[in-house]
Amino acid sequence: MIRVTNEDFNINDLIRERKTSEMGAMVSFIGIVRDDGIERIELESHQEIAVEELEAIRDEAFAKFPIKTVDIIHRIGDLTIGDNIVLILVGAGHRREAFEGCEYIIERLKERVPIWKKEYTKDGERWVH
Amino acid sequence: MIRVTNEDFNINDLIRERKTSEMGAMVSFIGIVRDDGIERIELESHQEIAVEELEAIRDEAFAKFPIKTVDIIHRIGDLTIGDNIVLILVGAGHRREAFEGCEYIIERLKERVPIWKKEYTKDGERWVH
Amino acid sequence: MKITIKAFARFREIFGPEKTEEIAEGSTLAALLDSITAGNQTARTALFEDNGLLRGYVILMKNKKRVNREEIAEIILTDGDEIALYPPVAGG
Amino acid sequence: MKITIKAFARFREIFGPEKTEEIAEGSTLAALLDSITAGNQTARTALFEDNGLLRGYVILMKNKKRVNREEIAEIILTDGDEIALYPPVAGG
Repeated sequence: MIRVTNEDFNINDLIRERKTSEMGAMVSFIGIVRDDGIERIELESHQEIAVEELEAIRDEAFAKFPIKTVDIIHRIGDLTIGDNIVLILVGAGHRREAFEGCEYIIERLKERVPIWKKEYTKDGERWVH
Repeated sequence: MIRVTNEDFNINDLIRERKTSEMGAMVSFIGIVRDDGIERIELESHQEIAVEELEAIRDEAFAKFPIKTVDIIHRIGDLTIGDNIVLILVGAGHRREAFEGCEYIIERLKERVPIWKKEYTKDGERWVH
Repeated sequence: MKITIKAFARFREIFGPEKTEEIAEGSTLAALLDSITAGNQTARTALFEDNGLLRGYVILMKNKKRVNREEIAEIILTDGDEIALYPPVAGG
Repeated sequence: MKITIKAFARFREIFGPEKTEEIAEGSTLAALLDSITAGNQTARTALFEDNGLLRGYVILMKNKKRVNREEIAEIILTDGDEIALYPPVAGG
Protein backbone atom coordinates (compact mmCIF):
# COMPACT_ATOMS: atom_id res chain seq x y z
CA MET A 1 0.00 0.00 0.00
CA ILE A 2 1.28 3.41 -1.01
CA ARG A 3 -0.65 6.29 0.48
CA VAL A 4 -0.27 10.06 0.88
CA THR A 5 -2.99 10.97 3.29
CA ASN A 6 -4.29 13.13 6.13
CA GLU A 7 -5.04 10.00 8.14
CA ASP A 8 -2.82 8.53 10.84
CA PHE A 9 -1.76 4.90 10.53
CA ASN A 10 -1.95 1.81 12.69
CA ILE A 11 1.23 -0.18 12.48
CA ASN A 12 -0.14 -3.24 14.30
CA ASP A 13 -2.92 -3.66 11.79
CA LEU A 14 -0.60 -3.20 8.85
CA ILE A 15 1.88 -5.74 10.17
CA ARG A 16 -0.89 -8.26 10.72
CA GLU A 17 -2.20 -7.77 7.19
CA ARG A 18 1.21 -8.07 5.60
CA LYS A 19 2.51 -11.20 7.32
CA THR A 20 2.94 -14.22 5.13
CA SER A 21 4.39 -17.62 5.95
CA GLU A 22 7.58 -16.84 4.01
CA MET A 23 8.34 -13.73 6.03
CA GLY A 24 10.95 -13.92 8.77
CA ALA A 25 11.67 -10.23 9.30
CA MET A 26 9.80 -6.96 9.20
CA VAL A 27 11.51 -3.62 9.59
CA SER A 28 9.58 -0.43 10.08
CA PHE A 29 10.66 3.17 10.01
CA ILE A 30 8.45 5.81 11.58
CA GLY A 31 9.25 9.48 11.14
CA ILE A 32 7.84 11.68 13.89
CA VAL A 33 7.46 15.44 14.35
CA ARG A 34 10.40 16.35 16.58
CA ASP A 35 10.49 19.39 18.82
CA ASP A 36 13.11 21.60 17.22
CA GLY A 37 11.64 24.65 18.88
CA ILE A 38 8.53 24.40 16.72
CA GLU A 39 4.85 24.56 17.57
CA ARG A 40 3.48 22.63 14.61
CA ILE A 41 4.23 21.74 11.01
CA GLU A 42 2.26 21.72 7.80
CA LEU A 43 2.94 19.13 5.15
CA GLU A 44 2.00 19.72 1.54
CA SER A 45 2.35 17.36 -1.41
CA HIS A 46 1.84 17.21 -5.12
CA GLN A 47 -0.43 14.31 -4.32
CA GLU A 48 -0.60 12.50 -7.62
CA ILE A 49 3.13 12.75 -8.35
CA ALA A 50 4.07 11.93 -4.77
CA VAL A 51 2.15 8.65 -5.03
CA GLU A 52 3.71 7.86 -8.42
CA GLU A 53 7.19 8.61 -7.12
CA LEU A 54 6.66 6.45 -4.03
CA GLU A 55 5.43 3.63 -6.27
CA ALA A 56 8.57 3.99 -8.39
CA ILE A 57 10.75 3.88 -5.25
CA ARG A 58 8.87 0.80 -4.04
CA ASP A 59 9.48 -0.89 -7.39
CA GLU A 60 13.18 -0.02 -7.26
CA ALA A 61 13.38 -1.52 -3.76
CA PHE A 62 11.73 -4.72 -4.99
CA ALA A 63 14.21 -4.89 -7.86
CA LYS A 64 17.27 -4.27 -5.67
CA PHE A 65 16.50 -6.39 -2.61
CA PRO A 66 14.82 -9.81 -2.17
CA ILE A 67 11.98 -8.35 -0.12
CA LYS A 68 8.37 -9.54 0.03
CA THR A 69 6.25 -6.52 0.94
CA VAL A 70 6.55 -2.75 0.99
CA ASP A 71 4.11 -0.27 2.49
CA ILE A 72 4.62 3.45 2.57
CA ILE A 73 2.21 5.85 4.24
CA HIS A 74 3.09 9.55 4.26
CA ARG A 75 0.89 12.01 6.04
CA ILE A 76 0.13 15.54 4.90
CA GLY A 77 -1.70 18.42 6.57
CA ASP A 78 -1.27 19.93 10.02
CA LEU A 79 0.80 17.93 12.46
CA THR A 80 2.09 18.65 15.91
CA ILE A 81 5.01 17.41 18.01
CA GLY A 82 4.93 13.65 18.45
CA ASP A 83 2.64 13.06 15.49
CA ASN A 84 3.56 10.39 13.00
CA ILE A 85 4.78 11.72 9.64
CA VAL A 86 5.70 8.63 7.69
CA LEU A 87 5.63 4.86 8.01
CA ILE A 88 7.70 2.53 5.90
CA LEU A 89 7.17 -1.16 6.50
CA VAL A 90 9.26 -3.77 4.70
CA GLY A 91 8.81 -7.51 5.04
CA ALA A 92 11.39 -10.05 3.90
CA GLY A 93 12.57 -13.58 4.47
CA HIS A 94 15.64 -12.36 6.34
CA ARG A 95 16.63 -9.33 8.35
CA ARG A 96 19.39 -7.89 6.20
CA GLU A 97 17.24 -7.18 3.17
CA ALA A 98 14.40 -5.90 5.33
CA PHE A 99 16.75 -3.30 6.86
CA GLU A 100 18.35 -2.44 3.53
CA GLY A 101 15.03 -2.10 1.74
CA CYS A 102 13.58 0.12 4.45
CA GLU A 103 16.62 2.40 4.53
CA TYR A 104 16.72 2.60 0.74
CA ILE A 105 13.11 3.75 0.63
CA ILE A 106 13.40 6.49 3.25
CA GLU A 107 16.57 7.86 1.65
CA ARG A 108 15.00 8.03 -1.81
CA LEU A 109 11.78 9.45 -0.38
CA LYS A 110 13.69 12.35 1.16
CA GLU A 111 15.55 13.02 -2.08
CA ARG A 112 12.77 13.15 -4.58
CA VAL A 113 9.17 12.74 -3.45
CA PRO A 114 7.28 16.05 -3.87
CA ILE A 115 6.34 16.67 -0.25
CA TRP A 116 7.17 19.88 1.58
CA LYS A 117 7.23 20.86 5.21
CA LYS A 118 6.61 24.22 6.80
CA GLU A 119 7.53 24.76 10.43
CA TYR A 120 5.62 27.16 12.62
CA THR A 121 7.53 28.55 15.59
CA LYS A 122 6.47 31.23 18.03
CA ASP A 123 8.56 33.65 15.98
CA GLY A 124 7.07 32.83 12.60
CA GLU A 125 7.12 30.22 9.90
CA ARG A 126 9.71 28.73 7.56
CA TRP A 127 9.84 26.16 4.79
CA VAL A 128 12.20 23.32 5.58
CA HIS A 129 14.95 22.63 3.03
CA MET B 1 12.05 -2.35 28.60
CA ILE B 2 13.95 -5.61 28.26
CA ARG B 3 11.81 -8.69 28.46
CA VAL B 4 12.13 -12.42 27.78
CA THR B 5 8.59 -13.65 27.96
CA ASN B 6 5.88 -16.02 26.79
CA GLU B 7 3.63 -13.07 26.03
CA ASP B 8 3.16 -11.50 22.61
CA PHE B 9 3.80 -7.77 22.24
CA ASN B 10 1.85 -4.79 20.94
CA ILE B 11 4.05 -2.51 18.91
CA ASN B 12 1.53 0.35 18.72
CA ASP B 13 1.32 0.61 22.48
CA LEU B 14 5.07 0.46 22.89
CA ILE B 15 5.63 3.17 20.30
CA ARG B 16 3.08 5.40 21.98
CA GLU B 17 4.71 4.93 25.38
CA ARG B 18 8.19 5.60 24.08
CA LYS B 19 7.59 8.76 22.06
CA THR B 20 9.17 11.90 23.41
CA SER B 21 9.32 15.38 21.93
CA GLU B 22 12.99 14.97 21.02
CA MET B 23 12.38 11.85 18.94
CA GLY B 24 12.24 12.17 15.16
CA ALA B 25 12.70 8.54 14.15
CA MET B 26 11.75 5.11 15.42
CA VAL B 27 12.98 1.93 13.81
CA SER B 28 11.56 -1.44 14.70
CA PHE B 29 12.70 -4.93 13.84
CA ILE B 30 10.28 -7.81 14.21
CA GLY B 31 11.47 -11.37 13.83
CA ILE B 32 8.73 -13.78 12.79
CA VAL B 33 8.48 -17.57 12.60
CA ARG B 34 9.04 -18.29 8.91
CA ASP B 35 7.80 -21.40 7.15
CA ASP B 36 10.98 -23.31 6.33
CA GLY B 37 9.02 -26.53 6.09
CA ILE B 38 8.35 -26.49 9.81
CA GLU B 39 5.19 -26.98 11.81
CA ARG B 40 6.15 -25.09 14.94
CA ILE B 41 9.15 -24.00 16.98
CA GLU B 42 10.03 -24.04 20.63
CA LEU B 43 12.16 -21.31 22.13
CA GLU B 44 14.09 -21.84 25.32
CA SER B 45 16.23 -19.37 27.25
CA HIS B 46 18.49 -19.14 30.23
CA GLN B 47 16.08 -16.48 31.40
CA GLU B 48 18.14 -14.57 33.90
CA ILE B 49 21.28 -14.48 31.78
CA ALA B 50 19.35 -13.70 28.62
CA VAL B 51 17.89 -10.59 30.27
CA GLU B 52 21.31 -9.55 31.60
CA GLU B 53 22.89 -10.02 28.19
CA LEU B 54 20.14 -8.02 26.48
CA GLU B 55 20.62 -5.25 29.03
CA ALA B 56 24.34 -5.25 28.28
CA ILE B 57 23.63 -5.04 24.53
CA ARG B 58 21.19 -2.19 25.12
CA ASP B 59 23.84 -0.33 27.13
CA GLU B 60 26.41 -0.88 24.37
CA ALA B 61 23.94 0.51 21.82
CA PHE B 62 23.36 3.60 23.98
CA ALA B 63 27.13 4.08 24.26
CA LYS B 64 27.76 3.67 20.51
CA PHE B 65 24.86 5.59 18.98
CA PRO B 66 23.08 8.83 19.98
CA ILE B 67 19.76 7.05 20.50
CA LYS B 68 17.03 7.91 23.00
CA THR B 69 15.16 4.67 23.73
CA VAL B 70 15.68 0.95 23.35
CA ASP B 71 13.13 -1.80 23.92
CA ILE B 72 13.76 -5.47 23.37
CA ILE B 73 11.11 -8.13 23.81
CA HIS B 74 12.04 -11.73 23.02
CA ARG B 75 9.46 -14.44 23.24
CA ILE B 76 10.05 -17.98 24.44
CA GLY B 77 7.84 -21.07 24.45
CA ASP B 78 5.84 -22.66 21.64
CA LEU B 79 5.36 -20.58 18.54
CA THR B 80 3.90 -21.30 15.16
CA ILE B 81 4.33 -19.89 11.65
CA GLY B 82 3.64 -16.17 11.55
CA ASP B 83 4.08 -15.67 15.30
CA ASN B 84 6.27 -12.84 16.50
CA ILE B 85 9.61 -13.94 17.96
CA VAL B 86 11.36 -10.71 18.80
CA LEU B 87 10.73 -6.98 18.77
CA ILE B 88 13.48 -4.40 18.88
CA LEU B 89 12.35 -0.78 18.96
CA VAL B 90 14.85 2.06 18.86
CA GLY B 91 13.95 5.73 19.08
CA ALA B 92 16.34 8.54 18.15
CA GLY B 93 16.46 12.12 17.04
CA HIS B 94 17.39 11.12 13.51
CA ARG B 95 16.92 8.14 11.27
CA ARG B 96 20.52 7.03 10.78
CA GLU B 97 21.21 6.25 14.41
CA ALA B 98 17.81 4.62 14.85
CA PHE B 99 18.60 2.18 12.00
CA GLU B 100 22.17 1.60 13.19
CA GLY B 101 21.13 1.03 16.79
CA CYS B 102 18.40 -1.41 15.82
CA GLU B 103 20.69 -3.42 13.52
CA TYR B 104 23.45 -3.46 16.12
CA ILE B 105 21.10 -4.93 18.71
CA ILE B 106 19.70 -7.72 16.55
CA GLU B 107 23.20 -8.73 15.39
CA ARG B 108 24.55 -8.92 18.93
CA LEU B 109 21.40 -10.68 20.13
CA LYS B 110 21.92 -13.44 17.60
CA GLU B 111 25.58 -13.84 18.55
CA ARG B 112 25.40 -14.12 22.27
CA VAL B 113 22.04 -14.09 24.04
CA PRO B 114 21.30 -17.54 25.53
CA ILE B 115 18.15 -18.37 23.63
CA TRP B 116 17.71 -21.55 21.62
CA LYS B 117 15.27 -22.64 18.97
CA LYS B 118 14.01 -26.10 18.16
CA GLU B 119 12.15 -26.69 14.94
CA TYR B 120 9.46 -29.33 14.65
CA THR B 121 8.81 -30.63 11.15
CA LYS B 122 6.57 -33.47 10.06
CA ASP B 123 9.71 -35.65 9.95
CA GLY B 124 10.99 -34.83 13.42
CA GLU B 125 12.72 -32.14 15.36
CA ARG B 126 16.06 -30.32 15.25
CA TRP B 127 17.88 -27.67 17.23
CA VAL B 128 18.73 -24.65 15.12
CA HIS B 129 22.38 -23.63 15.04
CA MET C 1 -1.82 28.95 -26.36
CA LYS C 2 -2.65 28.17 -22.73
CA ILE C 3 -0.23 26.59 -20.27
CA THR C 4 -1.25 25.54 -16.78
CA ILE C 5 1.21 26.45 -14.02
CA LYS C 6 1.05 24.62 -10.71
CA ALA C 7 3.26 25.74 -7.87
CA PHE C 8 3.90 24.12 -4.51
CA ALA C 9 5.01 25.06 -1.01
CA ARG C 10 7.15 28.22 -1.08
CA PHE C 11 6.52 28.62 -4.80
CA ARG C 12 2.77 28.28 -4.22
CA GLU C 13 2.96 31.24 -1.87
CA ILE C 14 4.73 33.27 -4.57
CA PHE C 15 2.97 32.14 -7.76
CA GLY C 16 -0.37 30.97 -6.40
CA PRO C 17 -1.42 27.32 -6.43
CA GLU C 18 -2.52 27.14 -10.07
CA LYS C 19 -2.96 29.52 -12.93
CA THR C 20 -3.21 29.58 -16.70
CA GLU C 21 -0.61 31.51 -18.63
CA GLU C 22 -1.31 32.65 -22.18
CA ILE C 23 1.86 32.63 -24.28
CA ALA C 24 2.77 32.63 -27.96
CA GLU C 25 2.60 29.39 -29.94
CA GLY C 26 5.96 27.66 -30.08
CA SER C 27 7.29 29.25 -26.89
CA THR C 28 9.94 27.38 -24.97
CA LEU C 29 9.80 26.46 -21.31
CA ALA C 30 12.47 29.12 -20.68
CA ALA C 31 10.21 31.70 -22.29
CA LEU C 32 7.32 30.62 -20.09
CA LEU C 33 9.44 31.04 -16.96
CA ASP C 34 10.44 34.52 -18.16
CA SER C 35 6.81 35.31 -18.77
CA ILE C 36 5.53 34.27 -15.35
CA THR C 37 8.29 36.16 -13.54
CA ALA C 38 8.21 39.30 -15.68
CA GLY C 39 7.82 42.41 -13.55
CA ASN C 40 7.73 40.43 -10.32
CA GLN C 41 11.09 40.58 -8.58
CA THR C 42 10.10 38.14 -5.83
CA ALA C 43 9.04 35.56 -8.40
CA ARG C 44 12.15 36.18 -10.49
CA THR C 45 14.47 35.80 -7.48
CA ALA C 46 12.68 32.62 -6.45
CA LEU C 47 13.47 30.89 -9.75
CA PHE C 48 16.64 32.56 -11.04
CA GLU C 49 20.12 33.49 -9.88
CA ASP C 50 21.23 37.09 -10.36
CA ASN C 51 22.97 35.99 -13.56
CA GLY C 52 19.70 34.72 -14.98
CA LEU C 53 20.40 31.01 -14.60
CA LEU C 54 17.73 28.76 -13.12
CA ARG C 55 18.48 28.18 -9.44
CA GLY C 56 20.04 24.80 -8.71
CA TYR C 57 17.28 23.67 -6.38
CA VAL C 58 14.32 24.41 -8.65
CA ILE C 59 12.57 21.30 -9.94
CA LEU C 60 10.40 21.63 -13.04
CA MET C 61 7.81 19.08 -14.10
CA LYS C 62 6.25 19.07 -17.56
CA ASN C 63 3.06 17.04 -17.81
CA LYS C 64 4.08 15.19 -14.63
CA LYS C 65 7.58 14.28 -15.86
CA ARG C 66 10.71 15.87 -14.48
CA VAL C 67 12.43 18.21 -16.91
CA ASN C 68 16.16 18.17 -17.51
CA ARG C 69 17.19 21.67 -16.45
CA GLU C 70 19.80 21.89 -19.20
CA GLU C 71 17.05 21.69 -21.80
CA ILE C 72 14.61 24.41 -20.76
CA ALA C 73 15.64 26.66 -23.64
CA GLU C 74 15.00 23.85 -26.15
CA ILE C 75 11.72 22.46 -24.81
CA ILE C 76 8.88 23.74 -26.99
CA LEU C 77 5.55 23.87 -25.18
CA THR C 78 2.22 23.01 -26.73
CA ASP C 79 -1.27 24.14 -25.87
CA GLY C 80 -2.58 22.50 -22.69
CA ASP C 81 0.82 21.60 -21.25
CA GLU C 82 1.05 21.61 -17.49
CA ILE C 83 4.20 22.88 -15.81
CA ALA C 84 4.75 22.28 -12.10
CA LEU C 85 7.24 24.29 -10.04
CA TYR C 86 8.80 22.56 -7.05
CA PRO C 87 11.10 24.03 -4.44
CA PRO C 88 13.45 21.51 -2.76
CA VAL C 89 11.47 18.58 -1.36
CA ALA C 90 11.42 17.89 2.39
CA GLY C 91 9.29 14.84 3.05
CA GLY C 92 9.93 12.06 5.56
CA MET D 1 31.84 -30.47 47.40
CA LYS D 2 28.65 -29.89 45.45
CA ILE D 3 28.50 -28.18 42.06
CA THR D 4 25.24 -27.31 40.33
CA ILE D 5 25.09 -28.08 36.61
CA LYS D 6 22.50 -26.38 34.45
CA ALA D 7 22.15 -27.41 30.84
CA PHE D 8 20.10 -25.84 28.07
CA ALA D 9 18.49 -26.82 24.78
CA ARG D 10 20.30 -29.77 23.20
CA PHE D 11 22.53 -30.11 26.26
CA ARG D 12 19.45 -30.11 28.51
CA GLU D 13 18.17 -33.12 26.58
CA ILE D 14 21.49 -34.89 27.18
CA PHE D 15 22.41 -33.82 30.72
CA GLY D 16 18.99 -32.98 32.18
CA PRO D 17 17.99 -29.43 33.05
CA GLU D 18 19.76 -29.22 36.41
CA LYS D 19 21.66 -31.54 38.67
CA THR D 20 24.13 -31.51 41.51
CA GLU D 21 27.49 -33.15 40.96
CA GLU D 22 29.57 -34.26 43.93
CA ILE D 23 33.28 -33.90 43.20
CA ALA D 24 36.51 -33.69 45.14
CA GLU D 25 37.52 -30.42 46.81
CA GLY D 26 39.84 -28.40 44.61
CA SER D 27 38.67 -29.96 41.35
CA THR D 28 39.04 -27.94 38.20
CA LEU D 29 36.30 -27.14 35.72
CA ALA D 30 37.94 -29.57 33.30
CA ALA D 31 37.70 -32.30 35.93
CA LEU D 32 34.02 -31.52 36.46
CA LEU D 33 33.35 -31.88 32.72
CA ASP D 34 35.19 -35.20 32.72
CA SER D 35 33.13 -36.31 35.68
CA ILE D 36 29.71 -35.47 34.20
CA THR D 37 30.55 -37.17 30.90
CA ALA D 38 32.26 -40.25 32.34
CA GLY D 39 30.78 -43.45 30.98
CA ASN D 40 28.25 -41.58 28.82
CA GLN D 41 29.42 -41.50 25.23
CA THR D 42 26.57 -39.22 24.08
CA ALA D 43 27.43 -36.69 26.75
CA ARG D 44 31.13 -36.95 26.01
CA THR D 45 30.62 -36.47 22.27
CA ALA D 46 28.36 -33.51 22.92
CA LEU D 47 31.09 -31.59 24.76
CA PHE D 48 34.37 -32.94 23.38
CA GLU D 49 36.08 -33.60 20.09
CA ASP D 50 37.51 -37.08 19.48
CA ASN D 51 40.90 -35.74 20.56
CA GLY D 52 39.50 -34.71 23.95
CA LEU D 53 39.38 -30.95 23.32
CA LEU D 54 36.29 -29.01 24.23
CA ARG D 55 34.17 -28.48 21.11
CA GLY D 56 34.46 -24.99 19.64
CA TYR D 57 30.78 -24.17 19.97
CA VAL D 58 30.37 -25.12 23.65
CA ILE D 59 29.78 -22.12 25.92
CA LEU D 60 30.47 -22.53 29.63
CA MET D 61 29.17 -20.18 32.31
CA LYS D 62 30.51 -20.20 35.87
CA ASN D 63 28.27 -18.42 38.37
CA LYS D 64 26.60 -16.61 35.44
CA LYS D 65 29.84 -15.36 33.89
CA ARG D 66 31.22 -16.71 30.65
CA VAL D 67 34.33 -18.86 31.09
CA ASN D 68 37.38 -18.44 28.88
CA ARG D 69 37.64 -21.87 27.25
CA GLU D 70 41.44 -21.80 27.36
CA GLU D 71 41.33 -21.76 31.15
CA ILE D 72 39.11 -24.70 32.03
CA ALA D 73 42.05 -26.76 33.26
CA GLU D 74 43.13 -23.95 35.61
CA ILE D 75 39.77 -22.89 37.02
CA ILE D 76 39.40 -24.34 40.53
CA LEU D 77 35.79 -24.82 41.58
CA THR D 78 34.46 -24.19 45.05
CA ASP D 79 31.48 -25.63 46.86
CA GLY D 80 28.20 -24.22 45.59
CA ASP D 81 29.51 -23.08 42.22
CA GLU D 82 27.03 -23.16 39.37
CA ILE D 83 28.16 -24.22 35.92
CA ALA D 84 25.88 -23.71 32.91
CA LEU D 85 26.35 -25.55 29.62
CA TYR D 86 25.20 -23.77 26.46
CA PRO D 87 25.09 -25.14 22.95
CA PRO D 88 25.34 -22.44 20.20
CA VAL D 89 22.70 -19.79 20.72
CA ALA D 90 19.96 -19.24 18.14
CA GLY D 91 17.72 -16.41 19.29
CA GLY D 92 16.14 -13.68 17.22
